[in-house]
This record gives sequence, C-alpha cells and structure tokens, in this order.
Amino acid sequence: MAKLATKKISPRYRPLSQIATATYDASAEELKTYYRQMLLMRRFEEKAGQMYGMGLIGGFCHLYIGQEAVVTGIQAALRPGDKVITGYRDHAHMLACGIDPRAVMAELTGRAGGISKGKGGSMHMFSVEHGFYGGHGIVGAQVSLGTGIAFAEKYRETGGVTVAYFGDGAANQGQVYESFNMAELWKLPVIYVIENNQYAMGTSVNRASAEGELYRRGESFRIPGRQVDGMNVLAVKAAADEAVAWSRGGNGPILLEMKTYRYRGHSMSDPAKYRSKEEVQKMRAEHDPLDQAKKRLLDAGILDEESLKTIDREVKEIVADAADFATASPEPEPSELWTDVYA
Amino acid sequence: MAKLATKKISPRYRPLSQIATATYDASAEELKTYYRQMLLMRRFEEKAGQMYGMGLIGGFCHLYIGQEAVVTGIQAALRPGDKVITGYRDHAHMLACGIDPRAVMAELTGRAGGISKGKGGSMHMFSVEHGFYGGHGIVGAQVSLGTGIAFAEKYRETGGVTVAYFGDGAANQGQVYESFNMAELWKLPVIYVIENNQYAMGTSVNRASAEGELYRRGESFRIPGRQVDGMNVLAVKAAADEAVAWSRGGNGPILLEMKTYRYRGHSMSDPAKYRSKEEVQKMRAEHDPLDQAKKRLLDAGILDEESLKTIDREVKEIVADAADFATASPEPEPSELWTDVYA
Amino acid sequence: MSIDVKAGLKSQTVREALRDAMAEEMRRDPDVFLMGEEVAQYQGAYKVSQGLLDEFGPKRVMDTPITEHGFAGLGVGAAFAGLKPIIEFMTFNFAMQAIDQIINSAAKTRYMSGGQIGCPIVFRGPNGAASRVAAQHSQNYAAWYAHIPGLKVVAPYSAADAKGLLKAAIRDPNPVVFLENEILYGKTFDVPEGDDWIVPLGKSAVVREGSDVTLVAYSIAVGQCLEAADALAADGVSAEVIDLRTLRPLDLEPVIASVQKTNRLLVVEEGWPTCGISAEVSARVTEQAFDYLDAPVLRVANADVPTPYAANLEKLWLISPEKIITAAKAALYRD
Amino acid sequence: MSIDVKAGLKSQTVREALRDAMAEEMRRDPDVFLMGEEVAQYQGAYKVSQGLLDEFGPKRVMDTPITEHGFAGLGVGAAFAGLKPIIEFMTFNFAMQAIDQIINSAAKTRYMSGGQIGCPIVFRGPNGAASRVAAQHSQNYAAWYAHIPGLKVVAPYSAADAKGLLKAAIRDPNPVVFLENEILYGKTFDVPEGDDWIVPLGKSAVVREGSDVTLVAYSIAVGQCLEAADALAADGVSAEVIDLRTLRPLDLEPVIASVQKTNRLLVVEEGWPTCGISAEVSARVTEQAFDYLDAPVLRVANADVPTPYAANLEKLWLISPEKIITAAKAALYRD
Ligand SMILES: Cc1ncc(C[n+]2csc(CCOP(=O)(O)OP(=O)(O)O)c2C)c(N)n1
Ligand SMILES: Cc1ncc(C[n+]2csc(CCOP(=O)(O)OP(=O)(O)O)c2C)c(N)n1
Ligand SMILES: [Mg+2]
Ligand SMILES: [Mg+2]
Repeated sequence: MAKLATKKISPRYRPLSQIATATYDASAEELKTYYRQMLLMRRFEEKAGQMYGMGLIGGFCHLYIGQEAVVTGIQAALRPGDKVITGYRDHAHMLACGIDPRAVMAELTGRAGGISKGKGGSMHMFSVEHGFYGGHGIVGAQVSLGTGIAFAEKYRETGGVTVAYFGDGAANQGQVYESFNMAELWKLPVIYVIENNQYAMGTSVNRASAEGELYRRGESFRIPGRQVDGMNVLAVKAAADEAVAWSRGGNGPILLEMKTYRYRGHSMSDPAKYRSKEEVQKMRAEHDPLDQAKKRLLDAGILDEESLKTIDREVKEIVADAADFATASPEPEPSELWTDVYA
Repeated sequence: MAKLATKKISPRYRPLSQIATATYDASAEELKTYYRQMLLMRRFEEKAGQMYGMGLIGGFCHLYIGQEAVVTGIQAALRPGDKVITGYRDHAHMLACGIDPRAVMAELTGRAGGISKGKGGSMHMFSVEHGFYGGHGIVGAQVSLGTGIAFAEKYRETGGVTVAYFGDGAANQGQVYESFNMAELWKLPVIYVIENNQYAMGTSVNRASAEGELYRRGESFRIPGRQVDGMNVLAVKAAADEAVAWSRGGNGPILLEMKTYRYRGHSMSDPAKYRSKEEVQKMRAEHDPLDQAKKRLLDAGILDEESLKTIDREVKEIVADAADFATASPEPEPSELWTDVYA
Repeated sequence: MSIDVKAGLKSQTVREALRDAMAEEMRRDPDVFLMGEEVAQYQGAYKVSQGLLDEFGPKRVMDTPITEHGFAGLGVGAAFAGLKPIIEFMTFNFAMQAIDQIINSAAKTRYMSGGQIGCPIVFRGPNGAASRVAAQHSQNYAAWYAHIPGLKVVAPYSAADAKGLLKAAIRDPNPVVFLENEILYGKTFDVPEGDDWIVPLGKSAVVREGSDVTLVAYSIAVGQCLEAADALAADGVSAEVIDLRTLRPLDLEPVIASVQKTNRLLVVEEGWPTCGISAEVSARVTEQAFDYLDAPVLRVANADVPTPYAANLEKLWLISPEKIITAAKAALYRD
Repeated sequence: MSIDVKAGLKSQTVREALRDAMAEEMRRDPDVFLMGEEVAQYQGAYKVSQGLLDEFGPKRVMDTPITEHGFAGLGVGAAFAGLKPIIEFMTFNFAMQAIDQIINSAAKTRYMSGGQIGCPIVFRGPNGAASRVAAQHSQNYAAWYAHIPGLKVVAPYSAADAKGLLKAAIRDPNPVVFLENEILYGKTFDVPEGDDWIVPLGKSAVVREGSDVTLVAYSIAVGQCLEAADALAADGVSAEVIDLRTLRPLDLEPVIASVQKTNRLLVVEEGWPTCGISAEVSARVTEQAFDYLDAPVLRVANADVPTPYAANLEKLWLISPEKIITAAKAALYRD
C-alpha cells in the first residue's frame, strides 16, 4: 500500500476554544447580591427536598444544590428582555429570573397558586413576563427551542440574547448539533450553557462522551467554546460577560461549559450510589459556591458574621413563606382539567 | 467589564484532520478493473435514466453519474465480509458490491426478478449475501444503522469493517452526531464516507453547513477526518486503504470527506436550475473520474483505443441485458402484497 | 358543493391555493414566516412555495439544512416567543424525526404552562402516498396526530378548502398539523377570489347529498368517494359524501345527521386501518347513533402492510373507487 | 386465571419477572444483549435490569449516552446484521426521538427487502402514566405502534404474562414494541417457576369469566377492570374481563365469543381515546359482531387532554374502577 502523504489544513478562521481563567471584578453590592441569590436557591431547594419527603411534592423533583454559581453568574450578565430556557432542573433558574418563590413552590405542590396553575409541576414552569421559557422535561429539547427563541429575537431585531442551559448528558443529543449548525449558519444570538455537573443520572461524563471536554463540542460547527469554573460565581460572570458581548454583538452563538457539581442525587428518588461520599464531600469542602462567596465577603470586609446571619434569616423567611403559601394554596378547580388545551 | 484572560487548551491527543494528497499506486490490472467498474455504473445509470423517461421506472430515481470514483475506490479497499450501507442513491453501490445488474434493474422496474422482489424499488435494495445493507430512504438513517452493523462486527469479533456512506446534506442530521459519539466511545470499526457532491437537492453545501469542510465534522467527537479528491479513484483508494487499516486495527471510526459532484439533477424530476450549466460542464471536462482513469490507462499504455472500445461494448451488453431482463420480468404475484410483513 | 360564493370563482390547483394562502397571510402579518427544506430558492420540493422568496425575501422564506428535529424545535421556540412560523416538511414522513417537538413541546406546553405559553405554528407538507415512492415515503400520519390533544389536525381535499383552511390554520393560536397530499397538488378546483376566503377549522362538510348510504372521508379519499358515488348513482344507489376536513377536533354532527337519514355508514381513508381515523369515526358513530344503524359501520382503508413499490402491488395496496363501491354495497346488503 | 401450571408457582413482581425473562434469554442465546440509558451500572432507572451487568458483563449490558435516536438506530443495524438487541427506553416518551428508526427501519425493512433482511429486536420500557410526572412523561403510545404493520406490539398486565411474553418477544424474529407500566413494576403476581415459561404473542386471554358485560383492556387497565368487576359482582352484575396482552396482531376471537354471550362491550384503556386501541376494538367488534350487540360498544379512556400534574386533576384525568363501573352500568342501561 502506498504511504499516505498528508498536508495540514490550510490556515483560515477557526473559532478558538479556550479555558477561561478570568474572574469578574464584582463590586461589594454585586457580590452581596450574588451571595444572597445563591443562598436563596440553596435554602429553597433544601425546603423543596423536605417537602418532597413529606409527600407534598410528587413525581420527579430535581434539585440544583451545588450548581448555584452557574445560573447566578449568567443571569447577572443579562439585561431585561433577554430570554432563558432550561431543562427540568429549573427551580433555581426561575429564582434567578426574579420569579416569585411562592409561585414556584406552589407549582411544586401542584396548587392553584403555582406558576403553571399546578398543571405543570417541577419540570414544566414558565414565566413569559420574566423571560423564562421553561422548564422542559425532554432532555435536549430546550436547545432547539432556545435556538428558536433567539431566532425570534433576531427576526424582531430586539437586540436580546437567549441563554439555553443544558446538561452534560443532554450534550450528546442529536438535536443539539442540528441547532448548533443553524445557530452558527444564521448567526443567532444564543448562548449555549452546558452545566457539566459530571453526571447524567448515574452516568459520568466520560462514560458517555467521546469528547469529554464539552466546550469543544461546537468546534465541528465553528462555534467558539469556553470552559469555566462553574463553582465560582465570579468566573461564571466574567465568562458570561464575554459571551453576552459576543452574541449581542452579532457574532452568533457561543458555548460555555460550566464545570460544576450537584451534591444531591439526580432526582429525589436517586440514592446516588454511582459515586463515593468522599467525592461529594471533597467538592462541598473545597469548591462550594456559597462558601467561596462568603469567604470573599468576609475577607474583603464587606459583610461580617452578623450581617451574614441577617441575610440567612431573611432568606429563610422567604422560603418559609413560600412553603406556607404552597401548602395552603388550594388544589386547582376540577374544571381546570379541561382548560388551556387550546387557546 | 473585566478583560477576559484566556489560556490555550492543554496539549493532549486530538485527532488530526487533514487533506489527503496521496494516490494509490494501482497495478495495470487494478486500474482496468476500476475503469470497467466505473463505466458499468455510468452506463447502467444512463440506461436507468432512459427507462425512467420511458415510464418503466416509477417514483424517485437518483442517479450517481459523476460520483463513480468514490464507491469504486472504497470498495477496492474492502475485503469479503466487510459491510456497506448507504442512502437512496444506491445503484452504483450495489454494482460495486458485485450484485447482479439484472436484479438491480428489475428492482427499478418493480418486477418479481428484482432484488427486493419489486417491493422496495430504487431506494430500498439489499443484498446480505454481498454485504450490502441498503438502500435507505430516510436521510441520515443509514449512519446509525451502519454504526450498528459495525457494532455487530465488533460484538462478534469478525474483524470486519462497515462503510456508511452519506451525503453532504445528511451530514447535518442529528443522529449522525449521536452515532459519531457512540462509535468513538466504543471504538467501533466504522468508516464514515461523506459523499460531498456539493448539493443536497437544490441547497449547496455552504448554504446548509456552518462548517463546510465536512471532514472536520467528527472533531467534536475526536474522530479523525480526511478530505479526499473523490473524482480520482486512486486518491479515493489511497484514503480508503488508510481508513480501513485504521478501523480494522481497532482504532475506531474515521471520517472520509469525498469531494465529488453529481452531473444529473437530484432525482429524475429535478431540472437542477440551482447551478449553472458551466459549473457542471467544467466539472465534467476537468474532473470526470472515467476520463481521468481512461487517460491514465492510455498514457501508461495499459490499454489502447481498441481495447477501450471492447470494454465499452461488453459493458453495454451487460446493461442492455439487465434492461431486457428488467422489462421482461413479470410483476410480482398479487399474493406478494401480503408476504414479508412478518417472518 | 358548499362554497359560499361571495366573490367570483377562479380555477386553481391545490398547489396554487396553498401558495396563495401563505402569501396572503404573510402580507397580512409580518410575524408569519415560512421555513423548511428547499422552500426558498428551489420554490419548494413540490413547488408549493413558488414565488414566495421573491416576494418576501430570505428573512421570511428560509431554506433549512436537512435537520427536521432541529428546525421544528426552532420553529416551536420561535412560536413560544410570539412569531407565527409555517414549518414545511418536505413530506410528513420526515416529520417523524421531529415528532417529539411537535407533540411534547408544541402540543403540550400551553397546558403545562397553565395557559401562559401559546404555540401559534403550522406544520405542513404532503402526507400519505404519492406515486410509487414505496414504504418509507408513503405513510399517512393523520391518526397519529389526531390522537394528540393540544394539536389541531387538518386534511383538506379541494383547493378551496386547502386555501381557506390553511389561512385559518395560520391565524389559529394553536399548533396545527396541516396534512396535504402530493397527488392532489396538481388537481384543479374552483376557488373563491380575493384574500378573505377563510374556512373555519373543526367543521366537516357534506360534499354530495344522498339518501341510501353515507360515505365519510378526508383528503384524497374524498375524491374517490365522489367517483364511487357517481358509479353508485348509475347503479341506483344514492350516496351522501362527507368530507371531514378537520380531523381534530372531529366534527361528527353532519355524519350523525346523515346516518340518521341513510342508516348506513362507510368510512374511507387512504391509510392503514388499525387505530385509524376510520376506527375513531366508526367507534364514535356507533356510540352516538347506534339505534340508527341498520348495518355495522364499515371501513375501507389501505391494505395493512407497508407500501409496496411494484405498480400492481401498489394498486392492490391502495383504496380505490371500486373497493368503495363494493363496501358500500356490502353496507346495503346488496350482492 | 389462565396460567397453565406445569411447574410450581412463585410470587414475583413484574419487575423481577421482566429481569428474569431477559436473563434467561441472554443465557440461552449469546446474540441477545441489552442496551439503553442506565441499564448497566445503575441497574436500570427503574431497576428492571438488576443484576444483569454482573452476570453478563459490559459487552452484553451496555449503558448508552442519552441519544435515543442514535442507539435505537444502532440497535436496528445490529439486528439487521443478525444480533438480537433488547433496547430499553427509560420511558417510551423518549422513544419519540427514535421513532423514525422504529417505524421506517425496523418495521418496514423486511417488506422493502422482499424478505431478505429481518429485524429481531425488542424495544421495551415503561409506557403510559406513572404517578405525578405530568404531560411529557405520561403518554401511552400503544395506539401509535399498533397502527404500524411490520411491528408486533405487546402490553402485559400480570407478571406471568410479562415474563412469558417478553421471552417470546426476544425469540421473535420480528421487531417487537414491548410496553411496560411503571406502576405495575412493583406489583406481585404468581409466576410459573423455571425458564421454559413462554406466552405466545398474539393471544388475548379471558382473565375473569362473566355473563352480563364484557370488559376488554390491556396493561394497567386490566387491574382496574378486575377491581371494577369485583364491585359489579357485589352489585349483581357479572362482568367478563379480557386482557388483550398483544395489541398487534390483535386477537379478538375471545372478545367476539364473549360478546356473543354478554351482548355488551366496554373497552378500557389508560390512554387517550381518539384513534386509540379502544377505538379499534370498538370498530372491529361492531364490524364482526354487530348483530350480537344489545348496546353500543362503550369506551373508557383518560380525559382527552395532556396529563396534569396536580394530584386532584391527575386523578380526574385517569381511568378508575369507578369510571369503569359507571360505564358498565350504562352499557347495561342501568343507571
Ligand atoms: C429524551 C430524554 N431521554 C431521557 C430522559 C430521562 N432523563 C431525565 S434527566 C436525564 C439525565 C440528564 O443528565 P444531564 O443532561 O447531565 O443533566 P443533569 O440532570 O445532570 O442536570 C435523563 C436520562 C429524558 N427526560 N428525555
Ligand atoms: C429525513 C429526510 N428528510 C428529507 C428527505 C428528502 N430528501 C431526500 S434526498 C435529500 C437531499 C440529500 O442530500 P445529500 O445528503 O447531500 O445527498 P445527495 O442526494 O447529494 O446524494 C432530501 C432533502 C428525506 N428523504 N429524509
Ligand atoms: Mg449532568
Ligand atoms: Mg449531496
């Protein structure tokens, strides 16, 4: 057989995929806000877990605990009118969008006061008012849908960007690549955020992904990617700022791989035996997004232990109030079975 | 906004995607065989076109004229027991596999003597005996199916490889990327051959593909790719040899982008107004695979004009015989409507 | 026939009627756009979008890559955000790639969101068998889509209905699956002139009156029923023919009324029988008009096997006026 | 019940019965393998594949990425090449991603190839509603798959049937869609001991004899019919209950025989009514046993809307013994 001579590809524009190392230089006020946000998410989710245990929440319930820095940092880079879409692990995304915790919690309990009137549940929540387009139960579906929302933004020339969040497991779905191709071809203002929490249910990313460095998953479609420390809200914010500037600037899509971790099982029914307690403990001890933010607040003298306690108390009250509301709110009227099928 | 510092990705194994420049150093006998094969395909397709015009063939009929070097060069690199699968533009692939032209043509006319007993037609033909697994009408489906055939080869440890052919248009389908991921993850012995004839129906590759250099479409899954001159059978053979050695050697999948061209419309009903006559004419004049092979045969003194004519006559006879058979073969028995639904 | 002629009539193919429906609605509403494979520069694989790129430009008439799942999902997302996409599938066979987005996202989201998110989208393209395209290109998806609450499903026969129903579908705030038929594209009918011809969704229509037996059908089967009715008339049998037009919601009022008159019902569809539209019509009419039936409801559908390519087998596979006539006579207990 | 006890019986959950069926067939035939999301290390999202990785190793029990379309297609390709894959969908809702490969490749290829290429594959997983999982995770796909020639479709109720039918499905040379039910996984039944318990595909079974009204159902609805039958008996009504078990091919012989006795038929399914299995049974029985019916065939199905999450609405949405009892009385013209 003749020896195969090869030549390197001719030089031309290729998107640069990189590991992002910058952190955002947040003001004291901003840092406080991020911390408070993340704490609200953490306490909200803990409460949701409890209420699930008490039988007040049914079906699937996927907690976000551990990943709070991702959605907090991204949301901080958005402006009003920008749009967000995600999967079923969506409670924190809604809180980040500024949606009333009562309406979220009451949806979890399936009550009339829920944001979907109790008809959608944990996985299916929406708030057009807050630019939040769900809450989708089909792994990967939100990527095409989010690309379509970005398409609408461009069609209407709003200047808005759309963030489509999805998991490391979802990153293997075919429609993701169909969407990548169209988004880049048509330069749609969409930011793809892969929340790589290292597991899709019980499958670790390397057991499911030929290319485990997920920020490179756009390269075959010329979409630039960044790998980001998703446990550090300031790293997330810095990368999000860059991504938003890129997309809003008319350069099309960009991909952010957030290296993060979920502390709890996949859903409330998952005992998470596929990883060691030590692995989880190490993450919590060394990388917890709240601990990191808290330390920074204390070190910089922005807050003292006392004011941290105040924040904690305020947040707990919000969550307790949401839980009370969600427990007291009545079930939907029986007639609601038949409404909202058609306009 | 803080300036984003970035660092380049850490060095590690990345598959090399390259432009292949080698050509295979064929023996006189081999070159004659390739030429004859390609001529058979060309004449067969011309005849099929005529018979379609006469109403003897119905439905869709996709001719391969112009692309003959691809399938000829690839097939020459395979050994008995290797498997092949492709889309609806499949007549030449069957001839390359050594399937009786009569059975192929009689399938086109929908007769009992057809290889699918007349029940499949142009797009749906198979010959397990010859390792040919179709003939599939759904764009992209053969990529997952072919990956599964390769999976079976590995499962059974046959040492065989599977070639899955698909078009530049098909290369955007999501299931292609799902298959890429699994093939690389599990190191399946599959060779993906993109027949980039530059159009998917009326859509040129650059109007549909964010990354038009299709050999890079595997990079996001660490699959190496080669771009090959698909109009030159010796370039194809050289690249195919490399690919077969790679895959048979247990290295998993590899992607070959064949730059080729179809002279005819997408199917018999396509007037192909989306490109200029000059474009087609230039391709035929400067890159025709048969002309190239013929010139080489003449230049090297392997054949003279006279022996070329003999080959031409022989091939025409085979095709005429196939056409006669396909016209004379009876329609299937009415009872065949109900057979082959279940085993 | 039941065209309510306010303006004059013009003779048009179904293809032209569909094109005009889209053009008129795009003129009327800038949020309406058309997206699909080959819809723009090629003017549609079956030339249904002829001229639309010229008139509306590439922003509103967009060629897509061959990625049905992706562009259907993209369309649904755009509709969530308030645009009114028309998504053309080159044929509905290829919509199987995208069906999760049609069902799980388009059809269910209004409900799941408690009414917050609408999805004003039309999925359209040819459905059912064309000529000699074999098993993978000939499936009729009417029953599958009609199974799904949250969708509306339309399958017109005539050009006037094709136009009026497509315009209604584009204006409808719900996701509509609009099932066309490739063989009908070239068929000519009278169509009311002007751009205000709308046929409301959810209304079936008596297209031929009769008294002995009721034939119910949709899409291309309506034409075959009309042919059969002609032949039956010559044989002294008066057949009433009803075109369902919309398959979800299904309007069976005219069918029940007809059965109360004829006492015999035949349901015809160019598709597989099992769990088909014909099964649903049969079950509902039996439920609602049992006492009026002098014979069991009969069905005429394609043979329950994949579509064969061979010309003779394909013919045996398909419904035909002859098969309808035979079944109608069986319903009448005649030879 | 109709278990033909050759060996002894043991008490087993449906989950265990399914696992045993796979294990036994994998022991018997090295070409059988299991593939799907979380089937190996996690032992199945619903623990149906408990222990299989340990026994058969990672070559034959394979975790896949979340790529239903791809791995279903891969499975079909492997089946074309002669292997006998069992493809688990975590639930059948996710099989919509893959449905083109199930229909266009698995179901149609034998026909299109004139019998040359078989596809001995089983697609299995839970179907229909689990508890409180809302609209995108609760759909019943029975009618869709039963619509398709070339597929066999199975939907067992009891553990004995689950085991015997799954073993038959794995041995069957045709593509089989095997619809399980998450709520039934934990339910216990008597199952014959030993590894030679096979229930042939395509046979429905009378699971309770009765004389006044026939209740026909499949999957979880069978249990509800049995409950309803108990309550009806207390009320002096003798209901016969038939489990269809296989939905394609549909064996209506026992149903017709029953209707000839009871003259009244109720078809029950935990799924949407329109173009459902219940519609098909109704249409066929009406066609074949019209003269035996003293009342129209009635259907009890879920409400024709997407699945709501709220506990009270979900209950209203679902079928229940109460709804079956009410309908049975209506069929008997008793209030
Ligand atoms: C199409 C589809 N397949 C499978 C599932 C079941 N499922 C729900 S979540 C999940 C894992 C997803 O993992 P990942 O994308 O990493 O997100 P994470 O849960 O870690 O946030 C699976 C398999 C589904 N909902 N949809
Ligand atoms: C899923 C699907 N979508 C659309 C089609 C219609 N279709 C048939 S061939 C074709 C173009 C494919 O182009 P390409 O992959 O470049 O192959 P080529 O025809 O050039 O060989 C299209 C859109 C189809 N058969 N299947
Ligand atoms: Mg994950
Ligand atoms: Mg092409």
